[in-house]
Amino acid sequence: MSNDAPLLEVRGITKQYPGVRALKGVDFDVRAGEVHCLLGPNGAGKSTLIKCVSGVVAPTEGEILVEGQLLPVGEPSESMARGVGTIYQELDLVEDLRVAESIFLGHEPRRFGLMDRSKMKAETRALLERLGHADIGADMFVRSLRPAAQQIVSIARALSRDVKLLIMDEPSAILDDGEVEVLFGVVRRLAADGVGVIYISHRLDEIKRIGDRVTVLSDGRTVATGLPADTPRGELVEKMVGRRVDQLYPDRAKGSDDVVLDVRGVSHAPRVKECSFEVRAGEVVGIGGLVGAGRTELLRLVYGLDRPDTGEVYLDGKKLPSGRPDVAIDRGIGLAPEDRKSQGLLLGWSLSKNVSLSDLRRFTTGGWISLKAEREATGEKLRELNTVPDDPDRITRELSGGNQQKVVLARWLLRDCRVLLLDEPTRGVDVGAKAEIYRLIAELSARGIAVVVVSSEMEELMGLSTRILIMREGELVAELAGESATEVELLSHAVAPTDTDVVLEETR
Amino acid sequence: MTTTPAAPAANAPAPARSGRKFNFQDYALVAVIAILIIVGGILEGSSFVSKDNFFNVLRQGSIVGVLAIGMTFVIATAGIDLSVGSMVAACGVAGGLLVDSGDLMFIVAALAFGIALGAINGAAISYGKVVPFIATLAMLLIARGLALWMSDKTPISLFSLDSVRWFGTGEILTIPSSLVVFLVVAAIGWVLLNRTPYGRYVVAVGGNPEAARIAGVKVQRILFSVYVLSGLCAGIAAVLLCGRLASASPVSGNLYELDAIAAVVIGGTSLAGGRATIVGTVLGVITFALVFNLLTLMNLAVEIQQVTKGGIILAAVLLQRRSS
Amino acid sequence: MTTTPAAPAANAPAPARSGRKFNFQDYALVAVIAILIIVGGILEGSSFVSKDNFFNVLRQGSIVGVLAIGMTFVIATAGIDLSVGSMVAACGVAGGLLVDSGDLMFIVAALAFGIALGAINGAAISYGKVVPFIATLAMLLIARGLALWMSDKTPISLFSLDSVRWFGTGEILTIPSSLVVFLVVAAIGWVLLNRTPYGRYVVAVGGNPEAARIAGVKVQRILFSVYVLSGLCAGIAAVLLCGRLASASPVSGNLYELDAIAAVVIGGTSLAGGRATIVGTVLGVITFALVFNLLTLMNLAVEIQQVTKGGIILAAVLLQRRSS
Amino acid sequence: ACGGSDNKSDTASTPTATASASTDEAAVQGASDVKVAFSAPAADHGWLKALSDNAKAKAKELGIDMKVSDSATTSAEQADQIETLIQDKPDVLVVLPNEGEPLTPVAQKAMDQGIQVINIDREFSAASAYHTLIAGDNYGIGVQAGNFFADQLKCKGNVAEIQGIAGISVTEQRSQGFADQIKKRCNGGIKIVAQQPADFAPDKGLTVMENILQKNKDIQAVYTHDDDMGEGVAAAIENAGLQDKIWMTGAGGSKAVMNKIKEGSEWKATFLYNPAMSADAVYLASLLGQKKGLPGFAAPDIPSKIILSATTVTKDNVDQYMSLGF
Ligand SMILES: Nc1ncnc2c1ncn2[C@@H]1O[C@H](COP(=O)(O)OP(=O)(O)OP(=O)(O)O)[C@@H](O)[C@H]1O
Ligand SMILES: Nc1ncnc2c1ncn2[C@@H]1O[C@H](COP(=O)(O)OP(=O)(O)OP(=O)(O)O)[C@@H](O)[C@H]1O
Ligand SMILES: [Mg+2]
Ligand SMILES: [Mg+2]
Repeated sequence: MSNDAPLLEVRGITKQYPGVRALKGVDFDVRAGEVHCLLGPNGAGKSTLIKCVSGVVAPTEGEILVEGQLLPVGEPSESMARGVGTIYQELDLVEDLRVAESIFLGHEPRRFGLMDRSKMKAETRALLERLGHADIGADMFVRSLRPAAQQIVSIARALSRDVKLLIMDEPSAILDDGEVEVLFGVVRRLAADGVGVIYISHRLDEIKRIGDRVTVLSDGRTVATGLPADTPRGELVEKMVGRRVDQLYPDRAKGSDDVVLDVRGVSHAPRVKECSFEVRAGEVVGIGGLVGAGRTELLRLVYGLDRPDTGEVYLDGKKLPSGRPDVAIDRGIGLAPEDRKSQGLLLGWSLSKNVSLSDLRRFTTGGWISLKAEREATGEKLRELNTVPDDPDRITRELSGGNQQKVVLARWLLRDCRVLLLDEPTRGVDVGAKAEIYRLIAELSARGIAVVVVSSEMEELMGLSTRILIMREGELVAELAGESATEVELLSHAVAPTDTDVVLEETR
Repeated sequence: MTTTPAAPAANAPAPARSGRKFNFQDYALVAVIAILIIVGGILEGSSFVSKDNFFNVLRQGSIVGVLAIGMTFVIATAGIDLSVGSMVAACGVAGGLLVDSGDLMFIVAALAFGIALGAINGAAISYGKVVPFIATLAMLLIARGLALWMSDKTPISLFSLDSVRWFGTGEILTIPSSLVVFLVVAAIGWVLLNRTPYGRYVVAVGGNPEAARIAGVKVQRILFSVYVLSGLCAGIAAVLLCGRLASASPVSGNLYELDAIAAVVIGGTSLAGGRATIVGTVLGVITFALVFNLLTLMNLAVEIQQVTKGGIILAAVLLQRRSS
Repeated sequence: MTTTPAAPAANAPAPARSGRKFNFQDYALVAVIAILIIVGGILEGSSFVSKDNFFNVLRQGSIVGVLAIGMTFVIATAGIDLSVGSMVAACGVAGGLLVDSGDLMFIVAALAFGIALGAINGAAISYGKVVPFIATLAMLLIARGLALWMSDKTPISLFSLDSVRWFGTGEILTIPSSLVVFLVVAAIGWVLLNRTPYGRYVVAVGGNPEAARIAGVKVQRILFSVYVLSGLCAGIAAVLLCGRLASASPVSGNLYELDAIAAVVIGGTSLAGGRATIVGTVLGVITFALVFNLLTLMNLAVEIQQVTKGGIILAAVLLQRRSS
Repeated sequence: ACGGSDNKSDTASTPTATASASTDEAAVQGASDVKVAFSAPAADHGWLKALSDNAKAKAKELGIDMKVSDSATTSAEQADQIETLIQDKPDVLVVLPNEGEPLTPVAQKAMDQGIQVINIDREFSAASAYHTLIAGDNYGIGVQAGNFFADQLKCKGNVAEIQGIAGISVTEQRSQGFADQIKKRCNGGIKIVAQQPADFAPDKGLTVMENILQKNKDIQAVYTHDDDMGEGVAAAIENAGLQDKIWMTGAGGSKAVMNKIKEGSEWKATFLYNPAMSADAVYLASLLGQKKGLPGFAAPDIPSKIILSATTVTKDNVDQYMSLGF
């Protein structure tokens, strides 16, 4: 194959979902050896585009050529046979399988018709080591892995085949900086070997670190293509969102003096150890730390989803019973969980029903739900968040990832909460929407609501928080003022003292 | 229960957004029913297509129908209740033991026994965390054993219970009373499922129990409740059945669970939970009752009936697929 | 290769999760079986605890056991096969029609018929997209109807088929031959499920069909195949049963599906798919066979047996929960 | 309460003494030494329950410690139960098989091991599989019913037949006898316009009959295969208000049905199929175990077949049979 024929060529692709035209004639190409970044706001059609290439969905019109040859559409095994390897945005592993089995699902090494398990395990170990995760055991069940580790397994799976084209749909969303850096190392090496890479991310700073060219997609169309990777950030944002986003972060919340939430010595072995903190009305408290530090578990304990081994949680001075999220909600706490798909939403339900689930009583008179009132109220909240689409009758599954996140947030907007616990609220959310969510958080705190934000993006924590708590290996190890904290400072608390130098070195 | 004028009014907004409520599957079942009626009319003429026979079909369907309404709630939570057939027998016998205390006591006893057995199912499943299939399979055996034991294996005559017999054989404005009971149960079920927070919670628990819990739904309590509901429906079905038979037989109700589950599933409620439709269930019940009635009228040999019934079920479902 | 400091955190809870091959549930069932044997020994002494009786129990369990192995695959894909009981009868009768052609033809016909019926199930479910519950319920009726029709409603004597009868009553090195067949089927099932790509595909399809499809698994083909497998197992079970009874009866096999499903589920295979254990299924089969045998030996009245059996099932599962 | 067990050691030590006593007493006296096992399908139905109860009562009366298995719902289960029973090496095995054909091999196995088998009701397919058969006459019930219908209807009319479980011998024989007899007597004068199984279950009987009535308004009578199931059929007739137009018959001989026959209702007759045959079987077992013949019979051995006649019970003779009702 000559070098100038693109590795992948997508011509005039359209994709019509029932009621939605996700792609409206997209042209796109990837050359061998380049990393081509794909940007675009939530719902732009990025995932749809790459799913057409990987064979998961069949495009309505248009054609796809790999190495100049037409690719049969709608058949994942065909795409894989042609050297297309894909890491999907939503985790796509069978959780019931072991790590090695997941990685080799569909192309198991065989001996005498049986799986060659030792070969599978050896190759799995090699792959995981290459990704810096020799610690993930080949025999572990995928179900038992943290989301981040599952993502690593997904990546390993894509690499387990001989790929010519590697597609990565927001692989970094749930990885921490160190892991992302390792991943980039692998990607760079593959590109050097002539593999073409499509890289999708909402973290714009990653573009110049890894990308060669950039294509921006918006509303199912290419709005810019072939941009150099060092295009200034502001310009990219403007192309994506169609407007300038001057100020990502609103004014910092000040907070008041009255303590709303008081967490005292909460422990849950082995992930949370003796955590105590207070949150005041009108304050935004950020919780930072490395992936796996135990932040999610801490929020679950506060919310009453899990029962702590020791410790108590007080809301407005009154103790919350453990293990009773329903009581926590009644008393005014809301939680937007980290994994919206498995924990936040009923994907088969309409947006309206998802938003109203925690506050049905508001629409109920004499035991009877008023569907009209429900639809109106939920629609209003969805519009407030600029959800696309904002039709309350749409099925949640059909929304793009970022918009699904907004549906979860809308639920707690609908209910007047005293305390909001947000676990990675902007994961997978585009810049425009991020700005909206930040604005929203600021608004809520201005109304006197206490907000707790868990985030893996240090920048976000610094931009938003009144105070930042740092969690490390289950303990709250530091408290910093949001205004004055620096990234280096945050990181040095987040990693174990002995490793500090290494990390600071690596992340620069 | 008072019927407030608000009821029809609250219904009104539905048409505007009806696309989802009355879905393709329901339409398909309506088509299946229409085809059955046409074919039946051609083959059997007026002995099939007559008000009398339709009421007969619906009256017969009403017993399994009541069970199917309760089963819809159970299946909506991704559960299953295999014990309803046995519970019908046990409830009937439990009531029958009080035959000398009059009609009301019979009914109270039958319903209370159903609730009690359902509560055992519910407790084992929600608090004991036993898989519904196994818990209700155990109850299938236990309830049948109880029915045999309490009745000393002999049917109990309920000839003296006029009101109970009325439920089986009476009429309200020429409509068979058991059909009226079924329709009332179905209507309550519909309201409960589609218009009350409880119904939302039931479907939420079936769709994604973890998400439901995080949203504040008391998952265990909901799980418990649907089995109690199913037990209550078994009690109601027992009253209807005993009323028709004028006796409480410990061997009755055999395999009703399969009929009820089949009606629910063919109606479009997903066995995986999270999707439930009462209208579909009612249509499913009618479909099965019609098929059975038609085959009996045609007086086919039993083996041909079975093959035909199997074939019709398959065809009906394939037709549904096609149209959705 | 640089190991980032974050890495070690990823595997923190890992060790606890490893040795999961022989899991808690299996241990619990072993405990249940041990308890049953101890209780049985106390109550019934040597008529229960004897090599003879244990072989007897195992031989009795082997017919449902073979069905349960096939059912494990079906359930692993989140499906269900309600038709196995009827298929056993139909396969036996299909073989019985060839009784004059000798033992081999009987066996070939029985297995082939099982495969054919299973293929119809599989086609309806995988390509026709009919819910497994409904498709196999239809087959339950169809296969029973076929069995009655082909046999003209009369059992067919297989007295002349010595080899077939050997499968029911013979021995290999003092081990009952039907037990040997069961163990061989179980062993093949174990290898297939745990050591071949096919087995992984089955589990993957049950666990997350979309993810399996994305990985290039031919989901429909896998779905189709498990029902064929289940049909084949019904054919094998038919040979064992007919051998045991020296006749092919059109009414045999009734409700075997419930026994098989119960054994699979109590063994730890999840009805929601994605988790399957052949060892658990075998233990589940043995548990049920032991309970049945013990109750028979104790000579309790049928109603008390039913209540006791239900109670034991509940207790066994609750014990499993406790220990896991 | 029975003398047999008191004298146990006596009778065992002085066998000659018993020989001189009256044959009947002799049987009773030695009975407690005979090991009897009893197997029947699950007794969850009136007739089967009566059958099991009668056997147990007789065993108690004779002082026999009888092992009973009566919970099988399928032939294979029953075969398993019998296997279990014969591990105890009883002298005599009394079996009412769920189906004759499929249970023949186990019975044969018992015989081969020297265990005498008494076969109740449904006949094994090999004569070598039992020593004695004691049975009601299923075909005879059909024949008696055929005669009754022919007489009552004067060989003219439409009837419905509600059968038991399709595919088992009881059903097929009761059906065949009826069909053969009305053909023989009336040669087409009586038409069976509907013929459906209702699995011996009253609720199914009710539903099936309701449907049949929808189509066949011109039925004069219904022949049902069972009294319990017939109660459902009767309910359908009464619910439709047709009790004065349609009459029916049962089979078995339950007390409830006999009472209804006596009162005068849609029930006109039932055909005895006496569950006391199991008591007789146990009695025969006690004789067989002691290697004795039937008292009063010249033959030294128990006869190989005893077929009880299928008596027609009607209003006229119902009082006479009431005590046999179950
Ligand atoms: N299965 C589906 N059915 C209907 N509409 C869908 C479906 N999947 C996606 N869509 C719609 O297609 C459009 C594009 O979605 P897509 O997931 O490709 O967006 P995206 O660019 O990947 O967004 P994000 O950055 O949030 O991941 C959205 O409007 C979405 O609502
Ligand atoms: N080893 C594990 N096995 C299974 N689940 C885990 C494991 N570790 C963490 N989890 C779950 O994964 C989620 C995240 O873990 P945790 O709370 O420890 O980290 P975190 O600081 O919130 O990091 P993250 O950025 O990954 O959310 C939580 O839901 C937690 O319960
Ligand atoms: Mg996307
Ligand atoms: Mg987290």
